[in-house]
Amino acid sequence: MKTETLNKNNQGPLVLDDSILQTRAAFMATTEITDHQTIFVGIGLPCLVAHITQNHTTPNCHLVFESGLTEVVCKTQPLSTASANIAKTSKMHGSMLDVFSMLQRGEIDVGLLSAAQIDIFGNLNSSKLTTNSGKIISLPGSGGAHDISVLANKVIVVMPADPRRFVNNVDYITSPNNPYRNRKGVVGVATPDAYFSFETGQAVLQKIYSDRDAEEINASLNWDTKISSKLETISPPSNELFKDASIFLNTS
Amino acid sequence: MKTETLNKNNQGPLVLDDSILQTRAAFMATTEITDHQTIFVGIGLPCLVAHITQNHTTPNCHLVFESGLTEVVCKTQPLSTASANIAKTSKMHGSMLDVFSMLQRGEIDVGLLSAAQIDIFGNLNSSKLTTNSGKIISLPGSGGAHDISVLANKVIVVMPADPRRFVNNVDYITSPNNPYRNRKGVVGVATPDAYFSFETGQAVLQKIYSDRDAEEINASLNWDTKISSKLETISPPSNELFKDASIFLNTS
Amino acid sequence: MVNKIMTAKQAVKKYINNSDMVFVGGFGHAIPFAIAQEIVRQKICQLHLVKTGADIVFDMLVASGCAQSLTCGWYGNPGIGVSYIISQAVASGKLKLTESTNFSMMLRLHAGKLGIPFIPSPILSDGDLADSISEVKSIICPFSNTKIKAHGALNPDVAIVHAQRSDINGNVQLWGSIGDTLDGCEASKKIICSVEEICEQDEILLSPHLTKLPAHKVVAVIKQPFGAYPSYLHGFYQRDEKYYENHSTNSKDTSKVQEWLESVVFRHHDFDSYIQSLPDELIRELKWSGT
Amino acid sequence: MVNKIMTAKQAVKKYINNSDMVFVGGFGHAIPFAIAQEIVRQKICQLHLVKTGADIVFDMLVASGCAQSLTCGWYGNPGIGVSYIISQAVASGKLKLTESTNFSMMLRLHAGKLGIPFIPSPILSDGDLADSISEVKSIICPFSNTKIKAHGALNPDVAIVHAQRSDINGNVQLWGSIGDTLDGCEASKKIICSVEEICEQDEILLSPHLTKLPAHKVVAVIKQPFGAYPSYLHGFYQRDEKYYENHSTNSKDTSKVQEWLESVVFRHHDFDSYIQSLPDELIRELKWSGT
Repeated sequence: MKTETLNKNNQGPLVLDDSILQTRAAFMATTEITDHQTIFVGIGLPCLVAHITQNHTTPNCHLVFESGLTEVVCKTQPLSTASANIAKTSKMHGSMLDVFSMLQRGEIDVGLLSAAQIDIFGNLNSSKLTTNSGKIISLPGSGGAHDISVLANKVIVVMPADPRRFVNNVDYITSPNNPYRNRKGVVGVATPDAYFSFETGQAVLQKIYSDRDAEEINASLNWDTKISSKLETISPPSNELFKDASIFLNTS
Repeated sequence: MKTETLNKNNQGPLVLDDSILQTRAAFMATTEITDHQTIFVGIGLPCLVAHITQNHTTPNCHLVFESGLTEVVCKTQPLSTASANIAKTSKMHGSMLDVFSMLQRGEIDVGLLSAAQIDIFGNLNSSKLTTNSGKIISLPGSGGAHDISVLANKVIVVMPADPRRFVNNVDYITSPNNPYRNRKGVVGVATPDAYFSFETGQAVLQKIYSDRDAEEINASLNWDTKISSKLETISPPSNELFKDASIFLNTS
Repeated sequence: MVNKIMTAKQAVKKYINNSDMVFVGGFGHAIPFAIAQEIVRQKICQLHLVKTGADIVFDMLVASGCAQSLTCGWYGNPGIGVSYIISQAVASGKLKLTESTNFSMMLRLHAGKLGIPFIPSPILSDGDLADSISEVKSIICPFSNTKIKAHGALNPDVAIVHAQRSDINGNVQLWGSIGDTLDGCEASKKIICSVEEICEQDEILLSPHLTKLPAHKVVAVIKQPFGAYPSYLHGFYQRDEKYYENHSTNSKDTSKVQEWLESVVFRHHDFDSYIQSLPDELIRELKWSGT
Repeated sequence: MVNKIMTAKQAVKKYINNSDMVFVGGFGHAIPFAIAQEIVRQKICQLHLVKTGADIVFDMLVASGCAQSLTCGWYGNPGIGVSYIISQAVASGKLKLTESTNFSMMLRLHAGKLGIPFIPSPILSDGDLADSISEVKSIICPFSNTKIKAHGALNPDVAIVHAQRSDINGNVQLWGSIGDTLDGCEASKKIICSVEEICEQDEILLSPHLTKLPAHKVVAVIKQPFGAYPSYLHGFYQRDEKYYENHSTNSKDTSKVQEWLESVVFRHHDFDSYIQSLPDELIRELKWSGT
């Protein structure tokens, strides 16, 4: 793993517990979601995305968690896909089989994931990392990530802008960006700064917050990406949204 | 279909709505059931068998119906496998998939069926009859009969002693006596007079009520069967059991 | 939340097309008679009906000419006898019937629910039903290297179903005997549901274990009290046993079948009007008692 | 009705053998800690554990040496991080880990539930996990003539599970988040279940929609209040978040792991004694609130 570009541009590795950065990444992901879609929500940053869709951007989306909790109102942050807070605000207690079946039937419009590593082809690694010294660090594994990446109509990844996690080739392909039938697979990754699209087969900087510089951001992540000729500029979230997200993140 | 032996021996075709004959057939079937078994119950005479096991002979049997109703207390006669009376006395409202899965897993010790026709090999017909004049009479079809015959650990058939329905070869094999893996398939058929076993591959008169004559009964059914060298004599049910069964049959 | 409440008239017009494959919910319980009657009233045609065990609501869809084909494991009048209407329609060439078994149909709907092309099972390997169904094929199991049957998935265009209650958004709550209803609904591309009661979201949140249909695929919620009549609905009303018995007698006679359709469907502009035409005494008698 | 009530000690002794394949119920909810602790106390060994996502109860079964192998889609401390104990056991060769995905494990347990040799699914066709699991094989779909994966059935020897209540006969009622629990239990040859409360048959008859495990395969019912602690049980108690956090910190250090086992398992002759050792205040704090 190349680490030499760490802290280049002084934007540094983004710390996950920074609520502003998390909110910027999550809000960027919501720009890829339209109302009435059915969303399969992973744990971590994806929950914040889900919360923002429901409370701010696309209020009629259906939220599903791999535990089987369905039609969830994501008011507070869950620690796991089966946490009591989301069990209490779920309108349907289905089973894991029920929700993965929705996914396999092609009814999940958007899968929201995070990953330890992502590469320029949209492959995800949640299994193991190899350090510079060759040591292997075991991670908790796929969980539903592989399944979501193969079966969702499209997958949006949300990650902190840590260049160690954006690589040209992941150490291990847990979730290949090779979707089933006519599904779109991993279409992009949202960071606190930008959104990179994989729709042409290789990561392209597609959207950027208006307070960020595209060249800088594109260079900061340590992977070989280009800037789209149709780069879109996104206004950062409102103060109200930041405030609400911060309350959400403190509820866990 | 050979009908010339009808009414021979003056035992005549047994009428289904005769509660004494039904009870005799059902009680005969219960002699093949041991306590604590799990029973998949078809509609008609099988329900009376189930009732007698639970109230008289083997009180700890588990009753399952194809609608998904499980752990049923069969107090009154159901008209269908999903009737309100058994839904109200069921301890678990599973689905049809759940109970057929029990069957396929090999957890159903006994499948109780009836049929329009049975042959000397234990094949069952619930699909269509061909009359002497060649006319085809359509019946409602397999339902779960085919599935139960293939998947239950053993199947006991209960039928009125109508010789038109006991044939050397059925007109149509809805439920072949060719079970899955090491399951036993259709092991026998109970009538108001006797129990014929298929365990040697072809029907053998195995049990007879003490008030019936084996030679007569064996000849009365119009099929090529033998009398077992180990013929067992069964005492007819008690008056108390007849009375209870009659109440049960009148509840539908 | 999107409000999906509409009338049966609107729902059938908007969401059921000629030639659709239709899954009919309810298994001896909660049979969607109200929606089925509206299909008949609107003369939707060339439908392909799929079901495990087909109750007398299928007689109505066949007698009216709505159904062109039927694939099922059983057809008749539960606990009473055969379906004269379906037998005659098959004999006269008006209906294409594919006979199967209840479990094979269940597995094919379940494969549809799971979103996979087939489910393997040893059933339909032997007997006269085997090889008569083109969507049940032989394969070799890669674990045992022996033959097994692949039961091909069914994904109906639409499921029609009746249940106890729902919120306006289609979080449908159903209890009592389940049968094949949930798998059939989940296998279908969309669900049209009639219910006895519309309830508040809060009530759903208090009982999420009763919610059985995923709201994202429920396209229409129809408030239709007695919508499963003459079938029963757990906790609401009993089955009208006399209706089922009379049906068996009347449906033997072709001329009476048209009278039946006339009196229960065409004479009424909607299902409410039909229910209002029933004697008050009958409605009282059918009231649910017990658990 | 057969009375299946017994203690965890009796149930584990009677129904769990060395080398068994064990399905552990509970997915982020209703995790059977009491039964698992008894397995550790009795030093049952060479177990093969199977699960979709493995929570910290697996740390206990691995750290104690009970587990020889683990097949799962995920292992760690939900919402907190990695499992140091499992990673170290794998690195040192004490545990054979087969990594899969949650859905593949779910399908394999579901195939076990259905009683079929496999379920086809396109997952695990590509990526570095594909071809690493010998029970996931390539086949040709007879409908599309394209490749698909056959996910081989799992039929564990025994399932351990915790639920809200049961009658003495094993009609077990469970509600709240379900996860993989029901399929895993149905796939298993027998089920050992601990519950908060034993209830009357009549109560079960009033709520058959809550009964989730088929009594005929429940071999033991253990009355064990707080039996899912430190996990949560819907309607009864919350998760002990501090326990999960502390576990993550402590389990990094091998010496502290043995201390942990000593303090939560070996110091107590049974789970009641362990629960009694917890501060009253904690028990009060964890009391369920809301729906």
